Amino acid sequence: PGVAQEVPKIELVVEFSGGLEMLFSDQRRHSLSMPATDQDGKPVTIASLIDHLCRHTMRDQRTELFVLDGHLRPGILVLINDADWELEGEEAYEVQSGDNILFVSTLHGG
Amino acid sequence: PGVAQEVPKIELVVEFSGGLEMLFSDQRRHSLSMPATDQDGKPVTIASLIDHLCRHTMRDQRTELFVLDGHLRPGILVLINDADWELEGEEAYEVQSGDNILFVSTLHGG
Amino acid sequence: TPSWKWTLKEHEYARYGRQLILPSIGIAGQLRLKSAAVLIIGAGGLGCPAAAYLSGAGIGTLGIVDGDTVEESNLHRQIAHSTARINMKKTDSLVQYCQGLNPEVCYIRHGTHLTPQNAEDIVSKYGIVLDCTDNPTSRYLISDICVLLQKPLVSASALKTDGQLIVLNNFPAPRGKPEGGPCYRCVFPKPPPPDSVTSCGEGGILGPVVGVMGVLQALEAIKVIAAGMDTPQWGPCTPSLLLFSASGSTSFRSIRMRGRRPDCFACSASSTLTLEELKSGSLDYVQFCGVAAPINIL
Amino acid sequence: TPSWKWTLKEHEYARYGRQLILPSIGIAGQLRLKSAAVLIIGAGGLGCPAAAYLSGAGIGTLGIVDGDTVEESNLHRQIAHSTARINMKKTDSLVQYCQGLNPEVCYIRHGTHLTPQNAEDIVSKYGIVLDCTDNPTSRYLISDICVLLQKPLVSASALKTDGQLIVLNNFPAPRGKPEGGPCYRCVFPKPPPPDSVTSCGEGGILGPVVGVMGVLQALEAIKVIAAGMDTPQWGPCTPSLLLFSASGSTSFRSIRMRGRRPDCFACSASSTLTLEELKSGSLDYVQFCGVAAPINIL
Ligand SMILES: [Zn+2]
Ligand SMILES: [Zn+2]
Repeated sequence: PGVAQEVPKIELVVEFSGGLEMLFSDQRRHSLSMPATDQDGKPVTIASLIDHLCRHTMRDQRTELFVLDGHLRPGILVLINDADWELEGEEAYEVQSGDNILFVSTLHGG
Repeated sequence: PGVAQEVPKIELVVEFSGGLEMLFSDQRRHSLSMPATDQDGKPVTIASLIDHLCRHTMRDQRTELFVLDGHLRPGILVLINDADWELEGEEAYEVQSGDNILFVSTLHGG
Repeated sequence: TPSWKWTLKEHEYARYGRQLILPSIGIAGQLRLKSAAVLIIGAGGLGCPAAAYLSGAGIGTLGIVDGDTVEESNLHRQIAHSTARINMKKTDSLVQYCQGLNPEVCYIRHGTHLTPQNAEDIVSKYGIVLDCTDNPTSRYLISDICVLLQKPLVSASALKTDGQLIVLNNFPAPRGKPEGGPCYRCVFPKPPPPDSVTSCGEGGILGPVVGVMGVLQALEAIKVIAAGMDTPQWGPCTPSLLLFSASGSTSFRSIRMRGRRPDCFACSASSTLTLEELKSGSLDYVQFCGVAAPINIL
Repeated sequence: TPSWKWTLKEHEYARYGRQLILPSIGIAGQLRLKSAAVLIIGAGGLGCPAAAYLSGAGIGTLGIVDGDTVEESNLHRQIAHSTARINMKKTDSLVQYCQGLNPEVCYIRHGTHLTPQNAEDIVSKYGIVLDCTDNPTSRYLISDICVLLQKPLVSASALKTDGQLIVLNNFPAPRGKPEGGPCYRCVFPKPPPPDSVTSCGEGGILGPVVGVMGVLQALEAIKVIAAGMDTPQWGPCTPSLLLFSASGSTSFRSIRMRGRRPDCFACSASSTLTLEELKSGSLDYVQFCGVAAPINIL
């Protein structure tokens, strides 16, 4: 085997709540280590993180409960270090090592 | 005037709850900058922080509601970065810059 | 204005004494509670505890909207109803309970579901609204009417072991003013696909989970009212979303939220939403949300 | 054991269906709730909502301890009582409310304050205890009897706009075993000086603040029971203290707490505390805490 190329990694905590944890092995908190850049050499954004989660972390076939038409499905909030992602640049936000990314599905019960 | 000696400082957040805030200008959260060492050149501990708070931060005369016989009065919990101080060495814990120190008085109402 | 209107009666000092002495309430706060009119939409798992604590606190007028009747499966969490009142209208049952707790409050029963047609008539009589309903269709309708009528909205929801709470349209500046608080559509511009709602809706609910959220709704309403919705100081509040989870160790988390969305369908300067359009039924909330009926599982 | 004892009746599926379908409850959890006996000490601001949600959830036996009668000043926060029941014993009033909500539960009234003399008789009949009292004297007595009888203890308190919650003696390993959860004395070895208690006790209380804490007590009790206090898996839990504040923006905070104190007066291996000593009155809780009477302001 050849010498494995050292790909810099970032460490993240990704959390799911409001029912989304069902799609991810019923586990609310995932500690993730992933390449710091995507296949095109660009820094990881929320968009590419979502893609990574669908490919590598989701254990459920019902991806449409998480992603629709290439974007996060309506009714899911993304919270970056306890702030609404709208305050941080949404899908284009470049994920930093140590970030806490929380995906919350809205609840409607009462 | 002579050249002031540079004393290294540490930055802390000190919080009060459960009624203790009454003794500290009714303010729950205090951002504090204090010398990193006490008059004997020793690093600041919780014990010397308590002393500092009595001297410099408390606005109320009733110090006995905070300190009794040279120690924190019974019925007050000290929480260092969201953990009971008993897990950290109690009064001897050496305060680090960036620490969050929370003093909570127990409540008895119901 | 005769001055007696602005003092408390002797028995009110007895009844409200323990909250009156709080600096955050005081006589001024109690008088504000007494002159406030609060609307609770939904007399279920959220509405029962919310109504109980608002009634206890001495709100002047408490309106309750619900078209349903009490069922046995409600009683594990809808703690203001009772076994003897199964099949009674929920509004009647909840008012009967509240009347017993505090007869000083004026209670108004709206024994119907909120609709685009009746929303203006009902909501316009009140100063602040609690969304205690259980389906996305109602949540968009309630948010829209609160934007149009400029009412702050305390919105909560719960499912399984999770809960969420946010105070919307706080404060309720005219549309297009960025200093006003976000509305439900600012936070959730598009409704979730019906499949995702249904699959969650079948999940059940733990009584004290929805109970905690309902009590917190009463708390937020009391805080907004007692601080003075009638005062010039009432102004921009940093919106935050409270997340609650009772799975594993019980935990709460507060999230900083965005302000108003500059292109919001309801509350932006470019919004074309009007009371007439809403009433005419041309906004089909049911179709918009893709849910034909309220998710009555809760 | 006849097998019918271990299944639910048809109407129980109707009444508890919404919580039964939660994976954390299920049939097994519901049967555990049904066979559980829970003691609520104090029928006030904490005890009322705690009793409501435990009753709703279908606890088998619910005991309530209180020696007081309902007063008008209670009603802003003690939401299970009512204006018509002013001057009635609080235990009678609270059981009347709970009976209306869920007649399936067996209610036991202990219309007296807990004392060193009656503590063993009362507490020994139950599997888990909720401390819903309002003074330090009771808190030490309740903790001691729970250590001696090996009962987990859900303890909460509230004052003004603050609340605190901790599950103690969870799980209740024999004394001296470090894997058992801490008791109240592990956390607070010495009582606060009476002056500090009194000056806080005059502070008043906001209804939904104590309400939230009471509902959370019911939640923690349900979680402990449904997970199986009868199973061999029941074991060490990381103790944590929940702090709640409604002043400024509403916030919750969870604090990691210490385990058992190796020199604890009550729960350590070196403890000399016995049931006989407690009952004999040689431990003067009132004098120990320096408070002559319960702080009845709450
Ligand atoms: Zn909006
Ligand atoms: Zn102990």
